[in-house]
Amino acid sequence: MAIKSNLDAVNDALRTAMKKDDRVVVLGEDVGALGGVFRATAGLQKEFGEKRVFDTPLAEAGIVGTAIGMAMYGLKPVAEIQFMGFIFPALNQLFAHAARLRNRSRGRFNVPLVIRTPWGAGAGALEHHMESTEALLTQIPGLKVVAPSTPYDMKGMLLAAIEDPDPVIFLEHMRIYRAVKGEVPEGHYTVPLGKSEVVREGKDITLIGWGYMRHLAMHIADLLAEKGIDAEVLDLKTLAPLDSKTILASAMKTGRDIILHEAPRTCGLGAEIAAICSECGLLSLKAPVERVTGYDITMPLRMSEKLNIPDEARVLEAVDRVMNF
Amino acid sequence: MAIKSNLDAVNDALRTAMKKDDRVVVLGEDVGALGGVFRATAGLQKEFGEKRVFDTPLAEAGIVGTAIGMAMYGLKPVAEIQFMGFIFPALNQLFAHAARLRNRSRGRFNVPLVIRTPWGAGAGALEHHMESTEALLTQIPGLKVVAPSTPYDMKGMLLAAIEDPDPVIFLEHMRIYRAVKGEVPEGHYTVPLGKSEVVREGKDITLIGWGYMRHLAMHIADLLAEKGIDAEVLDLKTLAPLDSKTILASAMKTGRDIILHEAPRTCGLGAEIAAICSECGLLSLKAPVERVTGYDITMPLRMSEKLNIPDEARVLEAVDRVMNF
Amino acid sequence: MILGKYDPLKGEKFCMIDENGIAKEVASLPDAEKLKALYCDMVKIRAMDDKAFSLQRQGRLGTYGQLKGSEAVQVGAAHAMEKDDWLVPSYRENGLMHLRGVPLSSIYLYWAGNELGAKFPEGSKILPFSIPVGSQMLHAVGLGMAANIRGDKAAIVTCFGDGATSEGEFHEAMNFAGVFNSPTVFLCTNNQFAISFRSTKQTKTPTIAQKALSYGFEGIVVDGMDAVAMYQTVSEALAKARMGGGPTFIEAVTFRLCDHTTSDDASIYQDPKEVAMWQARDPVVRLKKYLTSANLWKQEDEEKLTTDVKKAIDEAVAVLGSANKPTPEDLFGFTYAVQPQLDWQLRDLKGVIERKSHGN
Amino acid sequence: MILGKYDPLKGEKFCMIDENGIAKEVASLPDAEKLKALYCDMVKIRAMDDKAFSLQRQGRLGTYGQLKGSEAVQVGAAHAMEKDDWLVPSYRENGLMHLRGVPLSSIYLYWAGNELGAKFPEGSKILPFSIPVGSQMLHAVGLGMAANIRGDKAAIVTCFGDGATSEGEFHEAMNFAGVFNSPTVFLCTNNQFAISFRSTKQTKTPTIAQKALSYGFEGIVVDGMDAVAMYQTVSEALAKARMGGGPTFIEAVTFRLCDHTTSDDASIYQDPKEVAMWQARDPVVRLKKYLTSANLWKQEDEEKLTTDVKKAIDEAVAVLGSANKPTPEDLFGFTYAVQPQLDWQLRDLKGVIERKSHGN
Ligand SMILES: Cc1ncc(C[n+]2csc(CCOP(=O)(O)OP(=O)(O)O)c2C)c(N)n1
Ligand SMILES: Cc1ncc(C[n+]2csc(CCOP(=O)(O)OP(=O)(O)O)c2C)c(N)n1
Ligand SMILES: [Mg+2]
Ligand SMILES: [Mg+2]
Repeated sequence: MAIKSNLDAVNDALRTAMKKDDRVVVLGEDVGALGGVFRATAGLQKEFGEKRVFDTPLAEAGIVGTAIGMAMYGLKPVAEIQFMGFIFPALNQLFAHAARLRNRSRGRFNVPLVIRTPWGAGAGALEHHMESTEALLTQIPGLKVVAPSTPYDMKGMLLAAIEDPDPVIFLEHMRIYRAVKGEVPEGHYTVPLGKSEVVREGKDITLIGWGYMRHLAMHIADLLAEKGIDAEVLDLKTLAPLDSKTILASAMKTGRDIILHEAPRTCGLGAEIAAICSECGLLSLKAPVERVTGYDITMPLRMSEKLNIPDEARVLEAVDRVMNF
Repeated sequence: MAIKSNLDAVNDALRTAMKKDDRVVVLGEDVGALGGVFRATAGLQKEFGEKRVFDTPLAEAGIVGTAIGMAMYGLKPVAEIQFMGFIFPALNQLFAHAARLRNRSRGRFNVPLVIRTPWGAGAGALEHHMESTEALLTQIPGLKVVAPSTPYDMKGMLLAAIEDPDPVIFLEHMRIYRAVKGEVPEGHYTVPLGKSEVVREGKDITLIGWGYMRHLAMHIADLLAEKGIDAEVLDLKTLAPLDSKTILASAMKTGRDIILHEAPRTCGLGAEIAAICSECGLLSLKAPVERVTGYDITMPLRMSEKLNIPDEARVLEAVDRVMNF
Repeated sequence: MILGKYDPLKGEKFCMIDENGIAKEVASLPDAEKLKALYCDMVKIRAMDDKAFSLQRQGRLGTYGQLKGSEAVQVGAAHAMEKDDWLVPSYRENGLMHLRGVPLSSIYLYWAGNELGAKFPEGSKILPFSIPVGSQMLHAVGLGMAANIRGDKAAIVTCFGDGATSEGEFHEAMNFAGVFNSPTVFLCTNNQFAISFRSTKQTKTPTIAQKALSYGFEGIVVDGMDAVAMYQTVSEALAKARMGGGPTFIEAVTFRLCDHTTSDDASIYQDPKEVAMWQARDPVVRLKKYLTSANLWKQEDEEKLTTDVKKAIDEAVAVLGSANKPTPEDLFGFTYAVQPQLDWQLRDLKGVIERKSHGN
Repeated sequence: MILGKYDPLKGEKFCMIDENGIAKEVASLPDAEKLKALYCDMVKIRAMDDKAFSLQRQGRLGTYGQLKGSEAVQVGAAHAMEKDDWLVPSYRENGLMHLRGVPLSSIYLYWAGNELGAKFPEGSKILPFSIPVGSQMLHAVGLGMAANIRGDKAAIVTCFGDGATSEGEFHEAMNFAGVFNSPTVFLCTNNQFAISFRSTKQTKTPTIAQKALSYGFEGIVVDGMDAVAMYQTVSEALAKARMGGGPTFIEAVTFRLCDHTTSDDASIYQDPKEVAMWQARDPVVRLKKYLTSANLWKQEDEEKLTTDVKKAIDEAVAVLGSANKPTPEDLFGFTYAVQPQLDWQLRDLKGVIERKSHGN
């Protein structure tokens, strides 16, 4: 199997989907000749032509709103929002329409739309280029939100998202676009949406993460192993709808849970996961569910952004607290 | 003291603020001659003139964006978004600017802006006219979100919001606009933002609500009293920043907590409250924190909307579960 | 050719039959059958609209937004559209939606707040109407872009009001339509009010149609109380769209001869003299005047029409009366195609309902 | 009077000194001091911009967006503005912001990702620049509305690019400006690219300036590589604004003579022949040609200028080198005026940092 970066896995998935199904079209700012600011769509316009891969005017509501129309027509648009921090102008279209047209039309229409967008901090970018606002989206019924963290999942879940009959927000963590590589099968395969995955088994404590945080969790688990602590790592993968079953199974097995995320703490997705764990697993909990998250502040600029992102030190201190509760 | 409805309390607060401070201006769709679709701004244009009370074109980003500019100029704009379901086009302005300009300018500018908007279900209105999307806003650092539920608080907190140097989203629950009346002092007074309030003391169980849900909680507490259960009721009042101290004090005192909200369950504000309670009060909890909320579906139309809102039956069943855990 | 002939910058407006029922160029009128059909449909949608109003007053519908004053716009567009054309309406297009195939009973059910009314006939190219103002036009443009991508002939009518043109999404829709040559007819009913706000204050330009110049395509002002002018203009714009000529913007100037919705009280902000002036231009009366004067319409025609319309409405009201309430499954079933994670919530709701019905 | 004289619909463009450095009407030129000042400031901001680029390449700044090609727009606007005028910039206006009073060192610090660079001098009427494209113009319009409400004389310049005109918020800002007669100068730098996307594809109209007609106020196309034309146009628009004449839209046509930002590689999508053509119109070279030919500028002037500019830049770089890093308090302190609920999070961060620094 070929070793690919997350970025190449995205590109591979798009190419595979476009070859398989001529209803798949790719649109967004700079996705055509330039191949996207990260080159995620590189080469696609050349291969599939300007009708199926095209640049749009600079207007996020326009991108998402017209893509909704295309999806209702029967196409399978894959729209790129250049950075997650710029999804806000499109929220009305997502909330009021993409998420609701199936319901509003009693199933007569559906919106098989994928919105890809780079997210997350740590790449030293400008203000608004390192946001993690996934919990704004996960509370909107009718939307699916996924955030794979390995090239294998990136490709398989993007293919699954494109085949999904409902709107899917597909989050690609910038910090691991090129930094993380892994095996990616040739051709078509899918990794199901809606499932989280235990990517490392352990019995003492569960670390839950997504995107870059999954990798941090794996790193922490290695460190803990040296100290004799056997950590389980759960890669959330799908953020909405939540795979409560898998989350709970792991939480109740170890009785000690730490959720890692970059978004601000308050009302982040960690709150929902913590709430579920204590609701359904109260008696199995050996310690309070900990959340190690971004602080409730505006994401700092490049020089200080890492102060705001959970890191080894902060997670290890949380592990200490949980293990010694 | 005069007995007023919530709606009249809002009107009173606006009039009081405008008399006291000529920097206060009121803008929004139909707030002028019509006095707002609910008449919350009735009479203000006549009294204070078209310069200080004015209709805007139909554009929510325009309303909030220009109000941000006015606030930076030194005015104190109070902008109305006609219904909470229509705040989405303005989210970019709220997230990217209102919430951040103090930080981005290192305190050189601030945004003393109030956004008033009717919210909540139960009034039998159209689609999009009964949304409760407060948790979309409470996770944005830099915004304050308040949701008073009595005329006394409505007036006092609106006056406090207008005097606050930072942007405040002021939620006015539609179902209790006219249905709830109470004593309202003449003239100027404020009720501080940032504080929740125990509005009924009890020792067996805590019911946490805001807006209409506070009143449901009080009703449930009465029913429980007949059964010999002594319920405490916490009116959250300020949704962001959360008054964790008051929440925790009550939660740990009774050890049994039920949070009521109309918004969808997943990633609703209830998740954060539940997470806080189990994080800091795990050992005091006598039962899992329960959330009785809207379901994770699109708000149904008028005929069925009440099926989706927590009601007496659902809350009483939750009380049973918690008391018999 | 109508498009291109009336310059909004010069204040020109297209009209075929004036407010006194006098035709400007009889030779350019559609045939008698078409004229009569336009008239009959206006009568019908006005009656169904009036009925909706009284149903609301009886508490059988929720808030309802009447269309009175816009009959000519809606009937003109309905007759201009061909079978395969798409319709992307706002909440005000109940008449147009019905004429395009949505049963009257569905319309009543929907406004009664019953989800079952939202189920339009399978295969009909009518999107559910949009309540967030200004947001639906992007879907119309996207439908057209999709047709262009697939090489299909297509045309789309999207409807909205004067107020909607202030929303950012209107701008984005217009701009995308121009850039991608989307076969979309932007049909703006300028009824001169956005709730209480006058269209003359909504923007600083004297017409809305001239905004099309900012997007590189044609805009035209039409007398929106003249069903014939509306029919002809929309027909031409649709023909142009189907032939690859791209988008057109039509500003239909009418007047809202009713409250904004049944929750509104227009007497607070409408000037009775102005209302009277516009009532005198009533689109239904106007066409009837012409038909009568041209000897195309007789008392017995009117009687038959009244009976037919009444029958259709009575049937719809009967359906409304006997309709089922939505079940919990109806509320949960369309959030996603499949969503097992919601199952427990559905069970919860059903459990509560059942226990309630057993009185415990 | 420049405004109103050049009709964008007819493809007219205002220019005073052409690309060969030849003045069209010498009599209408500003005085020699002003011409020299315009030139000197263009040299200065180009040098500071080049320095920022090389600092980025050395890893001392983060991603940086150069302004090369837009010197004339920024210098022209800076000189047109009076002390009390407001500036509402985008990320590309580093030159203009500096000329309006933001220290060079602050600009470097900001782009280095140090919050301390965001602290502009107290009292300066310059908003922090906006990164979300198209969103800041509403603030400018709001400032002007506030001034109107208070009865203050005021004028605001807001800057943005060709791409920004596609955003819905641009539309809303333009519409509000027209409706409320906001004293706002919309200064659009059409550098012909939004990252890789050509301005000719951004919209279907041949000019951007003509969009102003949709909002009921004047729009004009100006040669954006001609500092004199820019200075004169912005001056006139500001004077009109201060006198209650309301908004003006200025499209300054230039060409991006650099990558979009240091993260971009324009060679993928720019045509070298076209780039060369536009390089020949370089705004700095052009004005120097005129000054030299008019005997207003000598070799020794150039030498002194070079020395002065170098000194200013070196000083700013020194500040960059010796600046403090933001503290946790800097990160937490400006979320709200007062926010006790954040205290524990600040303590948490400080604790982590301290324990790290003690190696445990
Ligand atoms: C985005 C949004 N904002 C506000 C509203 C509330 N609202 C409903 S209808 C209306 C006025 C619409 O005016 P116009 O576009 O002229 O259409 P009309 O009702 O006259 O047909 C308003 C403000 C809404 N539905 N959507
Ligand atoms: C709302 C938003 N969408 C996307 C981006 C990403 N982005 C940054 S600059 C840019 C192009 C802007 O083009 P233009 O307005 O012409 O300004 P220029 O960069 O040419 O000065 C884009 C797409 C952004 N910053 N904001
Ligand atoms: Mg209208
Ligand atoms: Mg540009």
